[in-house]
Amino acid sequence: MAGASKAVADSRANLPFVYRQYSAEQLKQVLYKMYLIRRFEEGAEESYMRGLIHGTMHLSIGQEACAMGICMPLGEDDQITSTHRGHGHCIAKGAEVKRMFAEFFGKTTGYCKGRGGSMHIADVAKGNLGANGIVGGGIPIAVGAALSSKMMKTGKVVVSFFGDGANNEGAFHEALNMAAVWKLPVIFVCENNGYGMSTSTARSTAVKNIADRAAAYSMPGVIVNGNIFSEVAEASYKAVERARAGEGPTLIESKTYRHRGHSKSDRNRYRTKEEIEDWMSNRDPITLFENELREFGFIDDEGIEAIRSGVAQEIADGIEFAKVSPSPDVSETGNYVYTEQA
Amino acid sequence: MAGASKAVADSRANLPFVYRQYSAEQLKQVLYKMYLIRRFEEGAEESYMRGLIHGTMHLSIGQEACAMGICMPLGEDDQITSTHRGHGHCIAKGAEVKRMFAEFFGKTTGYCKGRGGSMHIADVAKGNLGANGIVGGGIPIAVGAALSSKMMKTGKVVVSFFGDGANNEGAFHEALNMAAVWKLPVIFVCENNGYGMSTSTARSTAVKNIADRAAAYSMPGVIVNGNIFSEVAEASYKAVERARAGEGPTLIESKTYRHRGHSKSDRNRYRTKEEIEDWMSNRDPITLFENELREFGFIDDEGIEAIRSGVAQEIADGIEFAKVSPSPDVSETGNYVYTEQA
Amino acid sequence: MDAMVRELSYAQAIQEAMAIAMDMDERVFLMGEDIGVYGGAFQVTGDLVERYGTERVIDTPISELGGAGVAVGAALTGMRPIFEFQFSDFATLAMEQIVNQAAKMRFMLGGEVSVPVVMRFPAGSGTGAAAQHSQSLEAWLGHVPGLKVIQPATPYDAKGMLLAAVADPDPVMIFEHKLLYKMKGPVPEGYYTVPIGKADIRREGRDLTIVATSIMVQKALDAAATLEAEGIDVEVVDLRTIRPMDKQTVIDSVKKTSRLMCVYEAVKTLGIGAEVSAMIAESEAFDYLDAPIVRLGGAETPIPYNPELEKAAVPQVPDIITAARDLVKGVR
Amino acid sequence: MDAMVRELSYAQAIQEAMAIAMDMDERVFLMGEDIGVYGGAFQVTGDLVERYGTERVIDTPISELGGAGVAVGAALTGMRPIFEFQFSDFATLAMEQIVNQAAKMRFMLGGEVSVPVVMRFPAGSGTGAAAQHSQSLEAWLGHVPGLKVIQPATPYDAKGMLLAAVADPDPVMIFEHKLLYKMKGPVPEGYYTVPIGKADIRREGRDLTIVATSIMVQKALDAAATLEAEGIDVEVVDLRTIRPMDKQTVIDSVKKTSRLMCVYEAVKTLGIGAEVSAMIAESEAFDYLDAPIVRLGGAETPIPYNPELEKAAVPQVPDIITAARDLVKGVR
Ligand SMILES: Cc1ncc(C[n+]2csc(CCOP(=O)(O)OP(=O)(O)O)c2C)c(N)n1
Ligand SMILES: Cc1ncc(C[n+]2csc(CCOP(=O)(O)OP(=O)(O)O)c2C)c(N)n1
Ligand SMILES: [Mg+2]
Ligand SMILES: [Mg+2]
Repeated sequence: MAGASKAVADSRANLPFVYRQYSAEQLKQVLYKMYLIRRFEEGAEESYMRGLIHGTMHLSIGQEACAMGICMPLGEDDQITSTHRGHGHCIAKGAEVKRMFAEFFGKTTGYCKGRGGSMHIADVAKGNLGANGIVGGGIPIAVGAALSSKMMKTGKVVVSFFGDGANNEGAFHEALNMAAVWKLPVIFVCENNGYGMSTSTARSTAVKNIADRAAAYSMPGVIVNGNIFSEVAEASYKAVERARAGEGPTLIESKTYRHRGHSKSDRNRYRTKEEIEDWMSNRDPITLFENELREFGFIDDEGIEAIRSGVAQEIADGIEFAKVSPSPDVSETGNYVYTEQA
Repeated sequence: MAGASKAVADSRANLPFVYRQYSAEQLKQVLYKMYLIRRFEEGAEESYMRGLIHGTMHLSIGQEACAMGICMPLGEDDQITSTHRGHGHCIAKGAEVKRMFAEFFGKTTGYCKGRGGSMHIADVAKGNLGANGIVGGGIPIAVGAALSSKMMKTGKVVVSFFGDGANNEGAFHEALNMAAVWKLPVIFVCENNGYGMSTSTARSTAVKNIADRAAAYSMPGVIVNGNIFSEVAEASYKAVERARAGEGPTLIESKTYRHRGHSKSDRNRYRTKEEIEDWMSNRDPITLFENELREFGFIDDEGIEAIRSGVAQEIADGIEFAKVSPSPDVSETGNYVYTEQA
Repeated sequence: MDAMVRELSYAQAIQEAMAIAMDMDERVFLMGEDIGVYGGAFQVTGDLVERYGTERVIDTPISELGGAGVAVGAALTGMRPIFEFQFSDFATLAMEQIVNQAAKMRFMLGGEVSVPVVMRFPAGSGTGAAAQHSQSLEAWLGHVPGLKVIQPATPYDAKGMLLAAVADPDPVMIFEHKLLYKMKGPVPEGYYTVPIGKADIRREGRDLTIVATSIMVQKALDAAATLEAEGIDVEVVDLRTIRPMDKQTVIDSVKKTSRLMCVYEAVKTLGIGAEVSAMIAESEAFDYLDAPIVRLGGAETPIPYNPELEKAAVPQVPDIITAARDLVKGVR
Repeated sequence: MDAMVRELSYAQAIQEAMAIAMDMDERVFLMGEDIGVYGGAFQVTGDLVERYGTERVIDTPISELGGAGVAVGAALTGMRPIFEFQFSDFATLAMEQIVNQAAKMRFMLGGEVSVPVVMRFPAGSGTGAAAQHSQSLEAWLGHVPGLKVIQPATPYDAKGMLLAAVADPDPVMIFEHKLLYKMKGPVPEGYYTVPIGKADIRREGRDLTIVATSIMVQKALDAAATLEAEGIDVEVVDLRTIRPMDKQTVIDSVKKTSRLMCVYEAVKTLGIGAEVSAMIAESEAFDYLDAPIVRLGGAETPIPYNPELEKAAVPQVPDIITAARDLVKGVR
């Protein structure tokens, strides 16, 4: 809270969690990053449409508060495992968009040197152990990272992001059980956007809330409105404290929505226009947070404008960087399969 | 209750479930079968020691009330999937011990023509779809059988037996979820004997009772004393009714104990002599049931003696049958891999 | 009867086969992730849910192991499920049910049961989906007795072999290359089957036998057309079935041409080409060989995301041409 | 230094290797089902939990997919787990983590990480454990770039190769035949490694090269002893590593003997022998071949329970003798 006067601090006492916990600078930075995530994905989508990116991608537009809220209390040493819908997590954990764009463009300057693409985006230096193309695939890996933390006494906390669809995978069950039995410093974050591809949770999942399954592992199950940054951040903060205190894992269910289709080939037949409209118009996480910040006096129109144009510039620079970066040489197709040994 | 006079029937009103529900003949038959299971396994064990049976086997001695109680309300058309510890289930579902012995001896007259052995014992005609060498392997298969029942409207109920160790397999989670979402006529029966091989539930499972996990699938979770036949049968009866009424699955946790080691190579280092002694002396399911039957006047010493000697004879005959049965010819090693087509 | 033959895409041919199977036999039903209202990740089931309802076109939760096990259990007890994996890569989650249960149950139970389940695996690279969504894993299942494993290469075969698979009493695994889904070809209306276990000579030739699978069949034919101009006459054998393999057709072809090359997309080492080569090297055809047996398989690498690397990781037409030319001309 | 060499069983050799690895590097730890107080299903970990405690000898729940994933995650973040599958058959439950994650992670992340996990797979038939506990699945993993796959055949190699595996930065899969665990052989005390990727000529000979793996190495040596009396001089190559395969040693041997037979326990079709045969058939050694390449692999069946059928389902010494004799004498 550097720079905040005592009076300001006091006046915050009745405000939601993040306004008490973090400085105005920090919160503006959050807004910046929420925009950065959104514009990054819009930029990627446009580049895809223009044929600059191949393959497919899964956009998290509408879910930005989740990624930012969960990562807010994490330190750079803390680690995450992410999902096929992982751009937001990657940015929230500190990645640079230019290297992400470069990856999407299949360039050597990308985070994975063009080998991984959107579905494997990672930033190990910043603690992002990687997106994952396998639904549920990252959950046991996060538990393994938490086991490392415990065995090496590094104090690291590990977050495993996954979707509502993933909660019906066996990997979810096995991983949560082991984490609980061994009391590991890991947080399971279910981003429940209502659908696994086309299948609603009502049609796929025998329980009303994913968090209700926490009881099957004797761990706390917390439900938050995933479109409200402060709610998410507060739940994450508590779970991080619990994990660092050696009290074991927490399951956080963050209820949210994806504005876009599942991937680039979705006809959106399984949900109504009205439903999508409602979430976009009335519950957009960026709009909600921006309005709140303004209302509580943390930012003004000028500040917002500065953020937006800053983001726009960073995105434009990122795309340019990706475009001019070199592609890997086909002679290097076999590289990185094994560790090069001296 | 054929043959029971009205007065006798009335006097049963305060007795536990099975004494109200079933005739004396039926209950004596249950005792017979409980002995049959035990003596079958003792006979198999002895034959193994004498080198007549190879491989390994998992004895369910101490768990007989479970198998009998669960199968009591099932009809011949109803189906079960069983486990590596499946001899009891097989007998309870109506198999003949001579063909079971023959299978253990690797003979063509065995239920699997000598190809399966103890770990794959089955009696499809009687509705036993098979033991399974894979922990948890039978659970999704049972759900599939229940789906068949629902789609073909056969009215069949399917029971899936598995152990406490199996409840940490992903297959358990995925199968229970699907059964619940689709409201299938299947009953999940966890025979909790306290250990998955050497690992106690406390060390393997993040929840106190396996039945507590039923909530994660919005299905009833019932705990019974697995060594008391009537308790098990009553829970099974209710679950069968529920399943037949189209109300969906039930999870029954039957708490019990195995007297023997996990398999033939167990040094029993993970549990104390006292613990084993206690279960054998004070909570043996056959002794408990026999005493109860005697106490409630359903059987007398003579009747018990008749059962014991009848069982002894059936076992002796079964072993003899197995011994004299032919072995498959090695020229037939490749048989039954595919269905012979006309 | 030519009027009854239309041009259909490979995906449409499969869809038509599934519809015919469901019309003919009420025990047939479909299971898989997002095969209902979504129509399947590759739109193979398409609108079938509208015609057959959600009871026969069942969206499963994202539970590959459990879902495959449910299909196995249903098949074991009288139904005829067709189970779609969204990507063949996810078979890695269900190998237990496929290999330990479906493949072995009849055997373990001494012939008392059959498991007539059909499983469909969209496979292969070329869509930019990177390493976890681009694998070709048919060799794994080809190594498993109790399974039948097929790889139809044309819309005609896709329909006919799927119908043969549904009629088969044993588990049949179908690997469908994703890039084939949009490929068009003549497909007769109505019911017909193409037998499992029979290879197809797609082009006759004298100088060299190319045994190819799945998408590589067309590439081999394209290569053969170019090579013809150079005076190299290639015979192209579409293997079609991986297990049980049609050894005789390959042996006869090699006896005729005296040269063998196998072309397949999967990782070269321990892929189908290894089996075809070894089968010939131990057969009577060995004595007819005038040259080493060449395999053109995928590179020893996971499939890369970058499109150029992705293409470089699997055989392309020019690679086939070069390898065939070298083989026939004796260049080592 | 001969005083330092003792006779140890294969299981003891592995146990000693694990103890040395844990003494040398505190990042090394063991995970698996019942490897603690029970000592492991085959008593390979034995009493290690008493020496290293339950924090370094971790009993997992019965959760193969999750357990393997935890090991992968731990390896990715700095630890050096050695993960024991209770039976190799249960790898079917964990293929996702082995194949999609461990094998590909370094590649997918452009070389930014390594996954130094070691996985141990008790494999093979002969214990009467029937179809779901007797498989030999090494060919599957041999097909997967990113993995290294080894099959030590002696106590000496078991120890040395396990220590090499622990030192390796990439995932190493070790297939241990269950019937080898009690086999004794000389094992030096202390630390040594046997390199991954190098075959071993276990017996020199002029007439025929037998490439064998795992338990078949000893059977091949036994057969060679009998054949010697008949004047047939067999060279026995212990392949030791499935991936990456030591091609040169096999090629050189075949160039010397002009005949090749592969002996392995796994199902013949698409097993290791297919790769060895195909590798030779496309190599310079092809021109040296005087006879077809013979494969002696397991029958095309799940492993039966009945002991006679069980033996009949995999190659035995007399089968090797007969096949070798026929091959050298030119009997077809
Ligand atoms: C094991 C596996 N099964 C299926 C898929 C295909 N798939 C990719 S994302 C997805 C939906 C995942 O739903 P959810 O977990 O809710 O995440 P969301 O896409 O909603 O963020 C599916 C079915 C996959 N990638 N991996
Ligand atoms: C998938 C799988 N993992 C491990 C094993 C080895 N194994 C056989 S039985 C068993 C213990 C099972 O425990 P539980 O489910 O409680 O059944 P119980 O033996 O107590 O009846 C284990 C680990 C197996 N057969 N299958
Ligand atoms: Mg979702
Ligand atoms: Mg148990």
